[in-house]
Amino acid sequence: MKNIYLDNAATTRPAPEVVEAMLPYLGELFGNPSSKYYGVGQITRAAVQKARQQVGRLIGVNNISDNPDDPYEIYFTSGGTESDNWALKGAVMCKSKKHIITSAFEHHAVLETAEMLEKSLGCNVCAKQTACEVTILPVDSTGLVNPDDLRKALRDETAIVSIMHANNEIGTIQPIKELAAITHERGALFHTDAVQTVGKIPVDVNDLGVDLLSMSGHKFHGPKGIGALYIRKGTRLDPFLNGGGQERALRAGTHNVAGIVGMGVACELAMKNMEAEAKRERALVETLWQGLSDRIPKIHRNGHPEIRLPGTLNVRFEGAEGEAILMYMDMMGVQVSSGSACSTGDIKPSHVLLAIGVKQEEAHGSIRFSLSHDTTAEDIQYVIDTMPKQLDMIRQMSVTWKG
Amino acid sequence: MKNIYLDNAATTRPAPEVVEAMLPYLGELFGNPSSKYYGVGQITRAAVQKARQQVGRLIGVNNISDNPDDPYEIYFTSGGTESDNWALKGAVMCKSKKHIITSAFEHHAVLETAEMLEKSLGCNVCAKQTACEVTILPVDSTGLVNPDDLRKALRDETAIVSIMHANNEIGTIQPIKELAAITHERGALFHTDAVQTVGKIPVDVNDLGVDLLSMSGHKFHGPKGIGALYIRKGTRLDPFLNGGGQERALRAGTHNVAGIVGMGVACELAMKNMEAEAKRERALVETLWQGLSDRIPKIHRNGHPEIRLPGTLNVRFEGAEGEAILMYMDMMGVQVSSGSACSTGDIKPSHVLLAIGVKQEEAHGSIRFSLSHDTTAEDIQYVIDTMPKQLDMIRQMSVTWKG
Amino acid sequence: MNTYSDKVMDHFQNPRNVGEVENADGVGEVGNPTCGDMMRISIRVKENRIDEIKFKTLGCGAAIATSSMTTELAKGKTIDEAMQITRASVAEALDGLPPEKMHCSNLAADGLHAAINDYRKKHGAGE
Amino acid sequence: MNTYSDKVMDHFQNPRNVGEVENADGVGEVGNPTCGDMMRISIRVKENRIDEIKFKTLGCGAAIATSSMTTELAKGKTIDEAMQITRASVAEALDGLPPEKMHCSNLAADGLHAAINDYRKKHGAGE
Ligand SMILES: Cc1ncc(COP(=O)(O)O)c(C=O)c1O
Ligand SMILES: Cc1ncc(COP(=O)(O)O)c(C=O)c1O
Ligand code: FES
Ligand code: FES
Repeated sequence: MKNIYLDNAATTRPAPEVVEAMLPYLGELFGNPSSKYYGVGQITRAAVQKARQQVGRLIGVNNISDNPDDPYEIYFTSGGTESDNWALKGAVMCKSKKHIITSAFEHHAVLETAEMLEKSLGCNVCAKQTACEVTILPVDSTGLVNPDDLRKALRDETAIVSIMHANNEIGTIQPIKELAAITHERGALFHTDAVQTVGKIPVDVNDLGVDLLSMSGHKFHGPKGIGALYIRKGTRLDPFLNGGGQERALRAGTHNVAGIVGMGVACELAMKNMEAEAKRERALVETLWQGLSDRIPKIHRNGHPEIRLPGTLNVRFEGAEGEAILMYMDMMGVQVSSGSACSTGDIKPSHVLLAIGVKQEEAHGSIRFSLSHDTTAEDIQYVIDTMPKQLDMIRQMSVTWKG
Repeated sequence: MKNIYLDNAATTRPAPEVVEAMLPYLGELFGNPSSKYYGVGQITRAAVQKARQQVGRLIGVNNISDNPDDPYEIYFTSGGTESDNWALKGAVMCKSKKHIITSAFEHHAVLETAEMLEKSLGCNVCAKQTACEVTILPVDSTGLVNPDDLRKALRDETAIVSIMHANNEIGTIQPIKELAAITHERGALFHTDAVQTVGKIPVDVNDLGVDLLSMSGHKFHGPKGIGALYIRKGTRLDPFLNGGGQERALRAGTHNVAGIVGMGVACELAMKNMEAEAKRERALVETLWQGLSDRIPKIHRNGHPEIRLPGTLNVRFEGAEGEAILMYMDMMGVQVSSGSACSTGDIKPSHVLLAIGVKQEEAHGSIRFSLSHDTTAEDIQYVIDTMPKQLDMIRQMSVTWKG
Repeated sequence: MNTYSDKVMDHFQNPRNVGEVENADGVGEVGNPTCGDMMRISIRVKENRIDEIKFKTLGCGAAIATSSMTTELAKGKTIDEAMQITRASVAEALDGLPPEKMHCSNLAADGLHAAINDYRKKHGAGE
Repeated sequence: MNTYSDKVMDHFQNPRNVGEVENADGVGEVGNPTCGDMMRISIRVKENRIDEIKFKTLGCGAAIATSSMTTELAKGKTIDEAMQITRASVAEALDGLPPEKMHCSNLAADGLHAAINDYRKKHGAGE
């Protein structure tokens, strides 16, 4: 059977070069980087630092020294979720400013963290004194935050503004540079969740002007369970994991050496391939959209048609439900993702689609196609060829479809 | 050159079976376990759950279902440090009880977390209202906590007691069962850091009667960057990472599938080998101690001679400094660890050795030998043969050595 | 270790009794497109038995499978027997459903009952 | 990418001038065993030059290497020249030390100066 994976925004296949680079660190070179004073520890210490440089270079941090005791501005974490949690919690926990601004279309790792902090700052004993206030900025129908909304929402007590770089469901890219500049005028920190952009489009922390930036290895052909938080020098952020002093005592815990090395190589590969790859994926996405919209009536494209990730396409199909589409496509060997959060028990449609003004009943029928380096033109053609029939089947069954 | 690794308490070499089991999940089977409704996600969901069962079985949790949505009592984390942080922070953050009891010889992941909570509970704005009180129990000269001390320290406001199962430096094993029972009489939670015992000696959460238990894969031939927290059903613990709902929304973040699978296999191997291996290592440690103490004058064994980890030996050498010993042994191809925290910049001797009453000037001259499945009798003989000469060299140079 | 049982997958892949019974004796419509699931069951009754039954649904895989299974269970049964088909019995006939999907099996049984009630109302045999 | 430079490793592995000068003209002892490092430097002075110099140390790898290097730097120098040997010049001669180890290089230079001061005091040439 065909096996066409078009859910690369959920996770990607680690590149063979990545796995190969990891292997020695799962074998011979297993030493603990914290064991500085003997051989095998020194090798892994150096490997971690090399990966830090590779990660840094991908996001415009070029001056990381060879000294493994100097994480400089790249701190390794267990993934994008931890990076997001750290950025928000670390920015308000020990600070007197207790106002957070974020947007309606953030990833749950940001939204749920903000909500938790709004409830109690982790402490219901003195919730009144410590709870944060959270302002959620709206987005327009293409997914863009309006800089004026941010300007109005900022206060003297704003500790941090967190706006994601590109959205994981619809791919819209925010004007981060402008938003960060506005934020800094009012003295707040600016964080961006760049989990969907790092490795896919150029990301330069200095050009963007952000203080904090989250990334995750498995979104660009690195391994799962490894990520990083960029923390601009001078940013006051609380430690996230207390313990043995790793990562300059800000994020303790024995380093996931193999994961870190893998993420480093993934960064290097991304840097090399990015330009050509983005162009290729952008063309494939257009082919896919044209092919589908020519063959399937009443379908709509969600998100911004231009200011978006090259490899992500979100389509709404009238008269069909997302999970059903997903499962009928799976029967044909095509793996996509449904915008609906149906699976989580409460049958809520995607908060992202609602945020851009898609109606509840429409949001359920949306599908995300996300491409990667592994996606071929044949894959796309196969989807164009098979999807119309599958969708017709579903619509024939549908109560709401009025062919 | 010889390459004899006797620092297995710092980290171990992943077993070949572990690495082999991980590989498919770094390749073909890269699907995101949160993608429930298509093939490759279902496979990894099942793999995570299988590993959860393997981990559970090793610590006496035998009733974990096949349903991947049911973490039951085993929650995967990024390692022992995260598990420790979660246990303590999660137990006091949203609770009205704000007293923590721990011991003077815990790992930094517990001690530093307790210290952080004592300072501010992460919030200096209302530090007075929210800060925890922390009581540090002493240990005797063998490293044991006195249950009577715990009894006296417990209060109605005690939220959690955290006493490690076996110490990472000297190997002393605490009477956890008794300490947990005393704790429960007063209605507090009991946490144990079992990072050094899981996989090495029998650990049964029900027999021990603990509510929370930390473990870390890389300490028993699993990969680095993966661990787990056992949370007894019914225990009220705050979520640690907010986000996409993984691990029953208590610890969000895309699963580190390969790491989890590796840790599961490591648990299964440990279960199979534990009894014979513990016996073997205990004998090797005695051989090592006899061999060294017969050949090197004025050396002393730190910790409890009997109630201790089978594979850990901590020795104090008069008139010599730890890092120097470690480096001279490294020149001979032997990797051990120095009790002294010399490397961290502030030249503090090990808090563990001080806790058991070793004098400051003595604590600097201590070395930990820690064995594993990979250690052979020849390795031990080599150390016995080479160490006396190396030590003599150091002592000849030493100001304080009075041959 | 599948999220859905083989039975669910079978009914999902080959749904039985899709469509609308023409000039139906009873029609039940439950759910709400806003919530992402909606279902219509139409029946023809002959001699107090369900002679023909069809469904249309907008919903997830479980919604389709439970609709299909419900129509299979109901077909040929007397009205009274069909009223005995519960949410639980549909789920059971499908070898179980994931916990978060029990809601959908509810929907299908509800739709069947609604269709029967509609028939009874129209034909004076209401409760 | 080593924690210690090759020069440090060389002096650590082959420490020069280990021991005590017999009937020394000056002895300097600095540090404290409680802190884990302590050092004694003894010198013999001939015609205002350091003719013989030896060290004993209790301390880490850096402490041993800096002691060794300091004795090498001082040997043959006049008293006044030897007083010019600073903490920084020892570290430099070793191609640098990890930041957290600068403390040890301090110790060795301090020990040398203490020994010279001791000599001056005993021989009436004190500051
Ligand atoms: C935008 C965004 N932020 C955060 C995350 C979380 O990252 P991770 O899966 O590494 O925890 C994801 C992906 O799941 C994401 O798409
Ligand atoms: C007793 C103990 N607790 C916690 C840890 C931390 O675990 P990890 O290295 O997985 O963060 C360690 C080891 O470093 C340990 O020995
Ligand atoms: S129709 Fe959405 S959960 Fe079944
Ligand atoms: S003697 Fe301990 S740091 Fe040098």
